[in-house]
Amino acid sequence: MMNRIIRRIQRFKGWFGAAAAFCIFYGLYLGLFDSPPDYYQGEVVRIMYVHVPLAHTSLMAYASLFLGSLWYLWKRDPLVDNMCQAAAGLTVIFTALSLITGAIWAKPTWNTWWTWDPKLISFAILLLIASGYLMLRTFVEDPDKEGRYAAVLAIVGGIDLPIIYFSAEWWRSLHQPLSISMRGVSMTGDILLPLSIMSLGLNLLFLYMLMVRTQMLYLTNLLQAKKGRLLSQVHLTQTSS
Amino acid sequence: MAIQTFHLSKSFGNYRIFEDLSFEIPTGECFALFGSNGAGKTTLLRILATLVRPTSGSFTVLGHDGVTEKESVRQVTMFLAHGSHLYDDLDAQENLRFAMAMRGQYPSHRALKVALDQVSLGAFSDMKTRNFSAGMKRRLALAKVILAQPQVLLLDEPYNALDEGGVQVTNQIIREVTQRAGMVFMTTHDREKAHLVAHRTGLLNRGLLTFSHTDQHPAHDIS
Amino acid sequence: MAIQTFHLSKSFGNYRIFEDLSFEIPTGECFALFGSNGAGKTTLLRILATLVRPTSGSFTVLGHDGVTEKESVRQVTMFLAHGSHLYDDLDAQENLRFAMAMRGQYPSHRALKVALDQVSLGAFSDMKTRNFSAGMKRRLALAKVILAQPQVLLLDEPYNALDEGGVQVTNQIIREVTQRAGMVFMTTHDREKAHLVAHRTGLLNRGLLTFSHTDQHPAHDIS
Amino acid sequence: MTFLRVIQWVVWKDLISEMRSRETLSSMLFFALIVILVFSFSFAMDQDAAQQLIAGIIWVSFAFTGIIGLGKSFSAELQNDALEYLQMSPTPKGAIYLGKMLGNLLFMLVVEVMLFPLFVLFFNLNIVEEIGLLLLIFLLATLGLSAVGTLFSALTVQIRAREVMLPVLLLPLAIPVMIAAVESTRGALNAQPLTLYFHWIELLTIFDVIFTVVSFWLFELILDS
Amino acid sequence: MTFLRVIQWVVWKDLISEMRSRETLSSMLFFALIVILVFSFSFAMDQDAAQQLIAGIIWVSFAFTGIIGLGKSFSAELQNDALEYLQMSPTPKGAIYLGKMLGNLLFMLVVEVMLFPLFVLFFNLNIVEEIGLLLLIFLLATLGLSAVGTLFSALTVQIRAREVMLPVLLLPLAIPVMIAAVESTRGALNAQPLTLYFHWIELLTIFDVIFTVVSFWLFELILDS
Ligand code: HEM
Ligand SMILES: Nc1ncnc2c1ncn2[C@@H]1O[C@H](COP(=O)(O)OP(=O)(O)OP(=O)(O)O)[C@@H](O)[C@H]1O
Ligand SMILES: Nc1ncnc2c1ncn2[C@@H]1O[C@H](COP(=O)(O)OP(=O)(O)OP(=O)(O)O)[C@@H](O)[C@H]1O
Ligand SMILES: [Mg+2]
Ligand SMILES: [Mg+2]
Repeated sequence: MMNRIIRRIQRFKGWFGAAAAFCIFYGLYLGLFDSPPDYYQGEVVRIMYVHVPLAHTSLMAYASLFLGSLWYLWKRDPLVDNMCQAAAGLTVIFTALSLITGAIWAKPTWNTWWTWDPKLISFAILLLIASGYLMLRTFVEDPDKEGRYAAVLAIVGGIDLPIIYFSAEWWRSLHQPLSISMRGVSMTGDILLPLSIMSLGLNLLFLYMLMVRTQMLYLTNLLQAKKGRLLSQVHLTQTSS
Repeated sequence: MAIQTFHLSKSFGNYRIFEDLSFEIPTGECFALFGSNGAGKTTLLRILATLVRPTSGSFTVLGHDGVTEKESVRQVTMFLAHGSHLYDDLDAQENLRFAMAMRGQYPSHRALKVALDQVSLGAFSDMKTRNFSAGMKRRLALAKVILAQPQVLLLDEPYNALDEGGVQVTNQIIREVTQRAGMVFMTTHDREKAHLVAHRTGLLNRGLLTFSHTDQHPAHDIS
Repeated sequence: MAIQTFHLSKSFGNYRIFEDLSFEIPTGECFALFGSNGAGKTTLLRILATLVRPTSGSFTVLGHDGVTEKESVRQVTMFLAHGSHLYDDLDAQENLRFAMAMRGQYPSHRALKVALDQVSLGAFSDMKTRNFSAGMKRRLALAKVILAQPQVLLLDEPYNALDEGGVQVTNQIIREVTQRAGMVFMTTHDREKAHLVAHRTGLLNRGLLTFSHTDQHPAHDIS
Repeated sequence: MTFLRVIQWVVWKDLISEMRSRETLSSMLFFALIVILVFSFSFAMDQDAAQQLIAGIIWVSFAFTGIIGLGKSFSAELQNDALEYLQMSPTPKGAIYLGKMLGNLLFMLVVEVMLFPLFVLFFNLNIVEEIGLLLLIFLLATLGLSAVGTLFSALTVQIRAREVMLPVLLLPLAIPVMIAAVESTRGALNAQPLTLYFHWIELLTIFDVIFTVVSFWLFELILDS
Repeated sequence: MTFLRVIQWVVWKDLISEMRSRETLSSMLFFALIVILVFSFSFAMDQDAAQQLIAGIIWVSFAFTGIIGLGKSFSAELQNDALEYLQMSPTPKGAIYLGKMLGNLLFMLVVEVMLFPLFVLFFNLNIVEEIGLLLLIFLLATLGLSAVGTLFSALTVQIRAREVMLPVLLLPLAIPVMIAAVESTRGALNAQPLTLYFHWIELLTIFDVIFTVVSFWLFELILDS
């Protein structure tokens, strides 16, 4: 059943791609050329139109990984497992990009590449968990166990992330050595519109990439199964001789 | 039927071991599976022991489904694999007691002693198993079977590393299981020894399983 | 003499395995050692392979002293133990090449192929050995003997896990070694298979070694 | 009840093995000793900073030491494929989890109690008044570590590179425990009023409950086929 | 010459295995990442102290990461009792030592070169002018670590509790190397004149020579019966 739904959605993935491209281009145009520079930060603020949507999309990516893992443990559908693997890869990419753009933004504004803000801590740990997930998958010998173990990790991580965020926030409110607030930008309409459009665009892009990548993993497995069957044939003739 | 399989197949990733195996083994029978190296015998046993999930197909053990009702299958099954499943820092007796406790059984001190004597390890019951020789570890595994009295016994190359006395003990245990309407499924390369106890033998070759009968007669009628 | 021992004894701590073993095995002979589980067969082999030092006594291999001239002994000896000595991340061919390089031999690509074909692993020469079955690993170890052509071959339960084809290959290798005036010393519990190739057999029992002859005739006269 | 008896037997087995080999405890202790030495070495020049960071140092040492113990916990099950036996036995897997977890908790607590005097000694801590409270904090935080840690020990033991994957997977997830443990330990060491850091103790309790339940539930999936 | 060829083959075998599994390098990198995060986290509040201690932090991270790699080096030889084969082969044991040692040196250097930029990033180091000198220091100190480390890796792999005994035995012995490495790295990072810390580099060289020769000689005893 699941397979059919996913296959049906797959057929429309071109639309997702097109919509994503449109939103991103339009959002970039609005953000980079149409919106005013920030009163305090000047033109640097424009990186926000990439940075914040990237951050939102990485949360979205991990959420799909989390839900997909629950789903996989329930149904044990290999296609869902492929989707989880795809989602994890994308989580790593989007999280890393949002951290990098953030760091680029932080250098001129805070005069440092990095600081221990709760949000940054949580995202750094998100990156660690997601890359740990991918690493785990490469280290499992037994293909039967790969999906299951990975799903267990994703679920524990998903439950832990909010707790990490809260504990980091409490911790920070306790110490506060650097009086830096993330809310250096006031959210007026000029900003909100391109920001939402970019967010929408990147989320659509994520969905599009998720579909492409899932399909790719699925087909690779299929292809290897074919190759494996040939190998088995050779093996069977060999051992019986 | 003690074991029934329905279109069982197994591949590792993309490497197909066997496909579409359907067979049944009645209670009271000892079945010996032969097959060349790498044929998939161990893999089949591990599936029946619920250690590995079949890629497709299903099987039942004494009527319990092997995928959905694992716990019931495990209750009646025992599998002696290549590894001896011993903890090196426990002594022989403690190892037995722990292994039985994990099956929900708590044998008396006397029962333990009897079982150890039966596999000629009585003198070693208080010795750590760390430095047991290959054959002594196998014998201790046999003692578990004596204590657990499983209804379905799976054996992977049981005669490996055993001397003549050990082989006799093994065959005696096998006969005892079949006589109380249990079932034994073993793989081995040693046709002579297997023919002494097996009622039927099978050959796993190119993913196909073919059967033949031996001179032995099943302890119980096939129902 | 290929192997001569003088009053060899071995204890672990204060646990005496055997004592005062003196025997000799001529070149051209295949000798099979039997003995019940825990008799000390593996321990004896490991001493002869220079892996374990005897508690007292000494031995020579082709005239080289086993304790003081280890390197010369190792040059002519090869020991197939229970472990297959394979690296799981190398493929079959690479494993062979590395193992040979460690003995100072560098076989050609063709020689490797011939050896792999001889143990029926030709189709697997590019496959990582990680998931080889028990018997496939044993076969690969046999391929090492084919390549290395050792003069003294020590085998610990060589028929374990091998199917009939594998047993034949093993026996063929053994015959080949004895025919070129080498010597084979094996332990096994499988008298039938051993009697097919062994010229003499021995029984290790309570630390004593007793010999008997078989129907086989040594390839070379005892010198 | 079978469930409780299985827990008992698993703990018994681990304790007996440990009593015979003294492998886990002695390695944990020795490792901890070295970590402490390295720390006290690198902070030798800066006593003030050390006082500041002592709670953090304590918990970093405890965490790394705990990981040593956790790693051994399931790699001991690999000898002679013993884990396979547990997998194919009709034992309730949750009971095995709880047994292993209690064993790990015990080992870690023993080591912590033995190490703490060393910290007092090496870093010139004032003798603590609120020792009972401190022990409670140790208990709660260690429970949290061993709850997730036992799950991941079982998971990583069946894959390659296991000695490394355990800390790699566990440490990021243990961050809330670490922060809460450090903050409440700091509070207790500095004899602050309890209300100032009580919420950290609450956080520890919540974490313990959530992750014991979640791990208990997920453990079955890891041992299963 | 056989001796050189054995070295070659041992290095070849370790490199091929690593290329296939990517186990050692990726675990070293990941572990180092976590160590760095823990450090930069615990020094977050105290940027000045961090700048002071950065050379020490770098070398503590490198040492622990190296120990991970060293541990794996010989535990890889335990699969299927492969070590037994090396022991009973007529291979010159010294060649095996040098091969393993070179492999370890390579892995450690690769990881160090990949990690150093992270330190620059996380601790806001000024871009270093004397990068060549720094690399030389890394090379010399790492050679020292891997010379003793390979010996102890072979020793501990054959005993129980090996993951722990390696750091326990190695770290105390490595203290001179660590001190010299830290001092000369500090000098290079702060762009001090070379004469101020040249004696540390000399010390490193002397250690390397002594340790390599001694370990080369002792290695045979460890592999032998
Ligand atoms: C190392 C540097 C930085 C990193 C790693 C980083 C990371 C992040 C992350 C992960 C988020 C996502 C939070 C969410 O979606 O709720 C975020 C949001 C945001 N960041 Fe950054 N950031 C950095 C620097 C900056 C700087 C310098 C500014 C501006 C002064 C900034 C402004 C914002 C804003 C306005 C948001 C929007 C969401 C909100 O705070 O509610 N960030 N950043
Ligand atoms: N390292 C050791 N320390 C102490 N005792 C040992 C050690 N190795 C072996 N033993 C003991 O030595 C005896 C002989 O062991 P060995 O492995 O040589 O027997 P074996 O004849 O090969 O038996 P099998 O046929 O079962 O393989 C056994 O009782 C064993 O417990
Ligand atoms: N986990 C695994 N991943 C991939 N392939 C595997 C795995 N386990 C086994 N195989 C492959 O499956 C095949 C069958 O293995 P199996 O161990 O079942 O053989 P077997 O019949 O028991 O052989 P033997 O008589 O040598 O013990 C082998 O070719 C092996 O390489
Ligand atoms: Mg098998
Ligand atoms: Mg033996």
